[in-house]
Amino acid sequence: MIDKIGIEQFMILSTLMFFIGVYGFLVRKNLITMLMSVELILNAVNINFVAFNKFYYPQNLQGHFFAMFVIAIAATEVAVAIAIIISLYRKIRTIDVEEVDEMKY
Amino acid sequence: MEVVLFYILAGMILIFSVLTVTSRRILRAAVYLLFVLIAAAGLFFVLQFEFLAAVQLTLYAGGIIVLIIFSIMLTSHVSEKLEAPGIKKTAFALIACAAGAIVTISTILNYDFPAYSGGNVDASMKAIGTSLLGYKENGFALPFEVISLLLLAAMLGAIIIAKRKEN
Amino acid sequence: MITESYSYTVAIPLVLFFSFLLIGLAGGKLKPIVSGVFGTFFLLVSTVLSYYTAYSYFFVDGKLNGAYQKLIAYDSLWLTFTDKLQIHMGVLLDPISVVMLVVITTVSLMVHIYSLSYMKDETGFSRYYSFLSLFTFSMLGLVMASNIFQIYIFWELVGLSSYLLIGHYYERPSAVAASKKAFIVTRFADMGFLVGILLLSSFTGTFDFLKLTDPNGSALTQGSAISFLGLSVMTWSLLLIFTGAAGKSAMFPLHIWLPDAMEGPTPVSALIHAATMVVAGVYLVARLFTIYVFAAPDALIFIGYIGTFTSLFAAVIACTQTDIKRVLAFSTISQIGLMMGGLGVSGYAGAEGLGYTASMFHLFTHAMFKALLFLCAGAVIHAVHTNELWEMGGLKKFLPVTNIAFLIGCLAIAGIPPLSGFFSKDEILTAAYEKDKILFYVQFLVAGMTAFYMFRLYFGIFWNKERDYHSKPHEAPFTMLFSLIFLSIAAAVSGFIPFSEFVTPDLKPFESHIHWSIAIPAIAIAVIGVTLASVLYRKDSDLPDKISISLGGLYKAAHRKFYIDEIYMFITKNVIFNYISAPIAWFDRNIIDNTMNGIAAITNFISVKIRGFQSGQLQQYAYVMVSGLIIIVLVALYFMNN
Amino acid sequence: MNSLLWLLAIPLVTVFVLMFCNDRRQYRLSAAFGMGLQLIYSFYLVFRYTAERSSGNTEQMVFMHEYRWFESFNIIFTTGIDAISLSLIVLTAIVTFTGILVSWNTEKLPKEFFISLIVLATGVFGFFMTIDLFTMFLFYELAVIPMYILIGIWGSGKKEYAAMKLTLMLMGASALLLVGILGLYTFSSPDANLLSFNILDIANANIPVDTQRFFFPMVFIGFGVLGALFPLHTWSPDGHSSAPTAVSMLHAGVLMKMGGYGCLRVAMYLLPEAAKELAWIFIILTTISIVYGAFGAIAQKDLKYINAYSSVSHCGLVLFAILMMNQTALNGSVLQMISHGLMTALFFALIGMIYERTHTRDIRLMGGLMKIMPFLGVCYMIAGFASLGLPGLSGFVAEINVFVGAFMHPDSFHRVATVIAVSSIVITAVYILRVVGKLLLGPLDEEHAYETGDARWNERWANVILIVSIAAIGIAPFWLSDALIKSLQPIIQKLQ
Amino acid sequence: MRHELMLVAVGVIVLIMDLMTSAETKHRIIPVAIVLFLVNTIIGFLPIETGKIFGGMYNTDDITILMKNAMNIGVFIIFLQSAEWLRRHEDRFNSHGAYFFIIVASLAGMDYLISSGDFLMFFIGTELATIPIAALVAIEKARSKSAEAGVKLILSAALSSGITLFGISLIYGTTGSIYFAEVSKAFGNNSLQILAFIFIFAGVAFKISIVPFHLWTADVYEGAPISITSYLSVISKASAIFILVILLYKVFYAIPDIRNNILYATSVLTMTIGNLFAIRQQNMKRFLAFSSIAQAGFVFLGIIGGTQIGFAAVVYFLLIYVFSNLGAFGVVAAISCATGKENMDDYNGLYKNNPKMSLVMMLSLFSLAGIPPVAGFFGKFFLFTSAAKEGYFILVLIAVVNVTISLYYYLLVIKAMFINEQENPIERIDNDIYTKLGLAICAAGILAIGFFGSIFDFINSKTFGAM
Repeated sequence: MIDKIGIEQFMILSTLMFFIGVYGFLVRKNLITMLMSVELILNAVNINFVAFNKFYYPQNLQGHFFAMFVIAIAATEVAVAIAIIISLYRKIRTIDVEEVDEMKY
Repeated sequence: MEVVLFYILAGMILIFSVLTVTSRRILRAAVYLLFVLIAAAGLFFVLQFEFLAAVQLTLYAGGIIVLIIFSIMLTSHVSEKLEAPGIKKTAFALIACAAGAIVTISTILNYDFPAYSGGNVDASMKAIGTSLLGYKENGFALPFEVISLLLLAAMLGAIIIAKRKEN
Repeated sequence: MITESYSYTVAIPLVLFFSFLLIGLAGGKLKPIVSGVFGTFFLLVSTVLSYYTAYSYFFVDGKLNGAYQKLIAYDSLWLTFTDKLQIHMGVLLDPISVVMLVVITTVSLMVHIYSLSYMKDETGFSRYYSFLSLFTFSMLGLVMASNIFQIYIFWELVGLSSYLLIGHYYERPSAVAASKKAFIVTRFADMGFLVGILLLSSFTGTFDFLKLTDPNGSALTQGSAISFLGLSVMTWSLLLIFTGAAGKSAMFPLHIWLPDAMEGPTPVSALIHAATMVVAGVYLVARLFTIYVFAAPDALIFIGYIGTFTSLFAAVIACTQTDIKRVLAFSTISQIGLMMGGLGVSGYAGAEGLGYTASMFHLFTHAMFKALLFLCAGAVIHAVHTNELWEMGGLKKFLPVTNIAFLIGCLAIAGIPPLSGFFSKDEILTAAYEKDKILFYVQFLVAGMTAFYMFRLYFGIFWNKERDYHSKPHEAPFTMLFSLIFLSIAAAVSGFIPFSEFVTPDLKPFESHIHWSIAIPAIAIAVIGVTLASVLYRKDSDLPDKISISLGGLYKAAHRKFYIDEIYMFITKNVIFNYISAPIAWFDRNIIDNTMNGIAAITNFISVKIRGFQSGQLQQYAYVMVSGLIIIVLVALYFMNN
Repeated sequence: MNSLLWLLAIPLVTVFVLMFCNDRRQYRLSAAFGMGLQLIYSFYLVFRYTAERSSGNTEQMVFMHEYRWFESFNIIFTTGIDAISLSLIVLTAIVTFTGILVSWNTEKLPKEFFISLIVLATGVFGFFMTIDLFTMFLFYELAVIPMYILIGIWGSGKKEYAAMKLTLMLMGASALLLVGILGLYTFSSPDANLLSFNILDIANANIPVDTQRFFFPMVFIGFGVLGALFPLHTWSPDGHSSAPTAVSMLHAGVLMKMGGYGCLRVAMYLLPEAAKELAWIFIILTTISIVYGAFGAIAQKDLKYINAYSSVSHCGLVLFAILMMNQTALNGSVLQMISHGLMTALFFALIGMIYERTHTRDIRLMGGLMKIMPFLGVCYMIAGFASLGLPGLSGFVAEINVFVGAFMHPDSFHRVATVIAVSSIVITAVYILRVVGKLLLGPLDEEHAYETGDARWNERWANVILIVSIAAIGIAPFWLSDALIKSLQPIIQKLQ
Repeated sequence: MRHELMLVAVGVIVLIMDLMTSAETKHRIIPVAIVLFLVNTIIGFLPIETGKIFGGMYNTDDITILMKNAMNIGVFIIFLQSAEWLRRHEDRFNSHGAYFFIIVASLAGMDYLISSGDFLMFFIGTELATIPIAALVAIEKARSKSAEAGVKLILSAALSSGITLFGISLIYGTTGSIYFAEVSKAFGNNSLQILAFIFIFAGVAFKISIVPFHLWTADVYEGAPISITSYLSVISKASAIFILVILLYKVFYAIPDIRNNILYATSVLTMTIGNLFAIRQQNMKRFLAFSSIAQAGFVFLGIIGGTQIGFAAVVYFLLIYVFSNLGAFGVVAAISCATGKENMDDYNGLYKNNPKMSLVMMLSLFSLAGIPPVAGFFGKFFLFTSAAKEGYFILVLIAVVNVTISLYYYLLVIKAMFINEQENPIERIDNDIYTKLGLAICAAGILAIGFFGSIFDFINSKTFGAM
């Protein structure tokens, strides 16, 4: 059943997802979309954890819990990030990442 | 059945991921992300981690996406189309990500993974509960407690930033 | 041989060092005349001791088995190089050093006395006396030195005192320049001296004169075998040492400093630049004579030729100079050249050593009559306040004593018997005649020229036309005259000293007598010279001018001292300053320094260039991060798989 | 307390006292008192040392004391002196004391000035009294850094540039040095647990020649830069000319000696095989240094620049002598260090005093100063004569030792180098007499408004102390030289 | 566990007090919080049992305790230095309690981080240490730079934790455990694990600001309030370095060559680039940011050999670094707080009116530059020595050359303070007692640590070496 799929498929999936997320982080101009890309990255990681847990180490739930905590932390991260983004938006009226470059060199 | 499901879900994840990072309408991107998250939850189901799938749906799909959408509402117009990123930037990012993906995937494929050895994972609520509050090996009481501290601190932080000036 | 009985001789120079310190440190607070008296007194002590030493050495106990001994009267370790190679400070007594003691103290005493009135009105009187003490101290230390390094040390010190005394009138730029020139030229020569010492000591392994000049010792044979550029190392080292001697003794082409040194006070010229310091070179060669004659006869021949050439060269120039002190200076150069020539033709044993004896003899007599001449010149200058020969004339009636004294000096130097110069010059000519005819003829010619230019001077000053003097010239005071008279007597009679009884290369006395076959022509040419001078200069006439015009370029060249000064000027000013020093300074400031600054600038430049990385763009940061990560992965995996 | 620690304690207490002083009178009195005490103490040490030696102590180092510091690295602060370091300590005490006298009338921030100066001196004392590389390096840097502040605040001219350049070049050199020291440490014992920074221990270790070859240039250049090794000397002219008087004195007089001392004690002593192999490179460089510095000095117009280039030349001679590796030359190098230290301090002191009165250092603008300030003029001439190696003054003793030692090498490479080096005595005479002639002699340049007045009492004392030291060595070098030779034996044995 | 619990207790007490005080009396929290934290710091020094709990998720040993105490001291100093700033900015954000709580919580996160025995605690600790701090970075609402810094920090931190997590997931997948002890057994020399290792390394390197993961540093440091900048540059960096050592030598020790080469290259890059950027900085905070990047490069010299003494040198260096950097930041903070001036030009002639602060600054900078006799010299020297002992002479050479470059820009500040003059130098600043105390502690630490060799020996006796 699930063993027909093979761990490689899961990993390729997660890897692709991971790098799609990274790509998004690198090119999206909007701070919030960058944040969304981060979520993609974290999800990719979660898939890995869960798949490994299922495939090789079913005797305990380490991967599962790891994924759970990652979700929780992702939530806090998003919360704080959004708070900061909004605070920034109030100051400079934009959330275009390319305009957030008051400090440089 | 699961194989088919997996491929469907995987396809969904990839397609919507790509859409998430390419869509020029920000709200749509958020919705695509939602689909990705739901598909991922589906994968968790396939892998028999029902609880995790539920957490994924509630926290991610329910919490985070809503948060993101709110913030989108606050900071941009719904109809607004994002500027397309510069070609140079896209190209460089693509090269880097493609290179990264190729390296990682080829490394993964070269790795001699053992055969599938899993049986059924005991991801029942009981098992999860015991583990979560266990303080021996494979118990997660400590991280569970620490993350509460994190949540509190982050919440406070978010509040003091987001709070408007009181004058 | 070490002896205790002469250990008091160490006091001869030290008294003067004490005098130098006393007058030098307390000088400002003493009355000038007190300093002068102090200085003279201390020198008198020294002189008495020297005379006593000479007496006991030559007549009481200097001789052993018919030969004079080299006595180490005093010895103390000064500096250790290695266990074997050490510098000692010692006193070596042998005939030449004892003779030199007498010469130096005598002339110096005369100069001290003379200066009491000559320098009376000058500022810096105390300074002058302290420097005179310093000079006499150094010179005595030089002649008494027991090893070559000690000579070098005092050699430098006499150079210093010469520098200080030439520059006595330090507010006169010409005096400053002259003193500087004297020091630097001799210093340049000393560099050769030093390298020579280093070379010599490096294979003989000693500085000690007793070891170096022992004819049976091992020092003479070492180094002769090793050759370098066709000459043995020994010859090289001795030639280098001779460079030092040539510098001090103003041999061609290192003579240029001496005429300029006449900027100093005249008594100083008499003491340092006529009687004592300038003959230090001769003394040095004489001191090392054994080693020259045995280990490097080539070098000795070279010395003979250089000396003789210099004597001719200087005599020619002397004929054309009009500054009376400069004439005397060139005459000094010429006479020292003769001494060197004498050494160059000398052999070692017995009567073959005539050249050596003659040279020392001439040194002795020359010291007397040249000091006399200078002091007379001083008296003249004192009277008329000028150095120019053609601004004087007819002084014989104003300065009768000086006139006589000067005449005695001139006769002595011209070699007219029975004055002292005749005897010593005769011996030099004889020695040359026996060894090398060319040298003889040149020296013979020089003898005539000497008579000519000296009497040109004499007649020019005391006869000739009387000039308009601002104030009536008057005879010098007694202290000055005393010195003149004393030295006149010495110049007149010192020729009768049987020098070969005392001073010989092998320390064994031999008989010498006048060689009339050479003496008569020599007297003749001297008389011709005197007559010629008398014809030309006794009365005011335009004949000299006509002659000089007819000689044309030659006269002009001689008058301008054959342009040697100009050549030196070119080398120092242009070559050293403009083509070496200034470029080095430029190179240092611009190339080397800018290289260092350049490193800093490059760092800064890179810093500016890479600032683009810190663009403020978050995504660029992330991009660097991700690509950095991927590069690290790639490199790591590549290395792992290879 | 160990007798050597007083050398650190006295300056530190002085600094401490200075912190609580509150007017200029107190500052300078306490500084002078402290450093005077240090001077007396250093002479007392000489006395103790002589007594120790004459009582038959033949150890390489006397007054050895060990203070365990960082056990884990086996870092032990070890004090100990031999005649070489002792004579340099005395030199430092003399120069520091006279430096304080010369700075008597410092107007600007006098407290800070004296404190920095004494801290600098402390570094130097520490450097000479330790025999472990760690502490040596520590004190080396401690001595270099106050320099920046001293030049920067109290300097003149392009002071900021000069201070920065000096500091960076010296610290850059210390970078090389540090690597060298760490290399020595690493190879000081085959057993990793017994590694040691102690010079005496390292001297007993057999460091492989390959390793030596790698580290010798680092150590030598590292110290050599401080000793003005061509072409890394350029910090010196700018630095010295911009520094205030006392600092120039200390820097040229003492700090540059740390370079020579380090080369001798560390580079040559601990890495002898490589030293023998690689000496030729540095002989060429130092020979260039000697002549180059001297020629460079001829073309200068600023008094301090002249003296700075002259220092390049003289310090080149120190390193040159060290590379000749025999007893006489090494003795000469130490003597030259002391001699140069004294006379260059004297020079800089005098230049400072003259500058104070004429407000210029350009020799073209001055003349005939002997007339109005005879005392200073005479002192300047004495310094000049010491510099050009006149017998009776210390320079001569040092130079002949160097030349005689160098000439003992029978091969023509060494001899040619030596002859070139000897030529510096003439060039030195040229520039010294040129300055003396222009500055002191000749007609008085009336146009320049000179502050009249000869040396004041403090200046007189400073000069007299230095001159007496110079003359003492010059007239009776035997005692010093003999003591040095004895102390040099271990180094020479390694170099045989 | 006591450290963490104490911290939580302190945080909670302060937070409750904050809730109970009215807006007018808010500032009274400041002394209370400081005293409470002082108590906590002191209690931290009391002897404590070491060992593992929570099935190996939490480890303590003497060296972690030492590190925690050092961080406590550091945070105590930061609190002292931020008191004035808090009081002055009372009107801007009315939440001192939150400020203290977040820092304390974050510190607890770091304590967990360095005590962690598995990747989950490692990850949570990292995030706990970072996410709330991002909020504090953005706290100064009056300055847009503050928010910008916050955005830059949290987004790049998110990316870096994503990367780390990906690495952790691969490690988990290939070794079957998230516990360090088991991972280390199963970790071997194969491509996928090395790839995973590098991903994790990148995440930690991001926290330490190792080139090329350093670019956020300067902007965040500049934008953040100074006390937070000091916190990030000192405490956060120190803990990350500490955990890096543990990861390298307790977990991933099976690949010495790759590890050392990576350390070598990143070390050289980090110190060089950090220095090159620091040369031209005008803003003091930015300047110190780049300087602290360069400092991190030096630390790798202690890590690279993997010896016990090397690790001891690292901890020793970090201890000194806490005092030195906080000394420098303290002065910058005091001046910025009183005058709002943060540029190097503004420091011209500082010594004239503020001699003591200038001296503290000078000591701190000398310590950072590694000039004797202040402590930084010893710290650097030992790092270099431990690298040299393992034969990394060229690396040491590069490092010391970089020290020279760094000296240049440190001297620029000293030049500004002591040598340069300007017409209106900064007026005399009357610091409050907290700032004075904070600076005094720093100065004392800088002066004293080097002289007591036993401190180093103590650290050395507690550290572990390569496996």
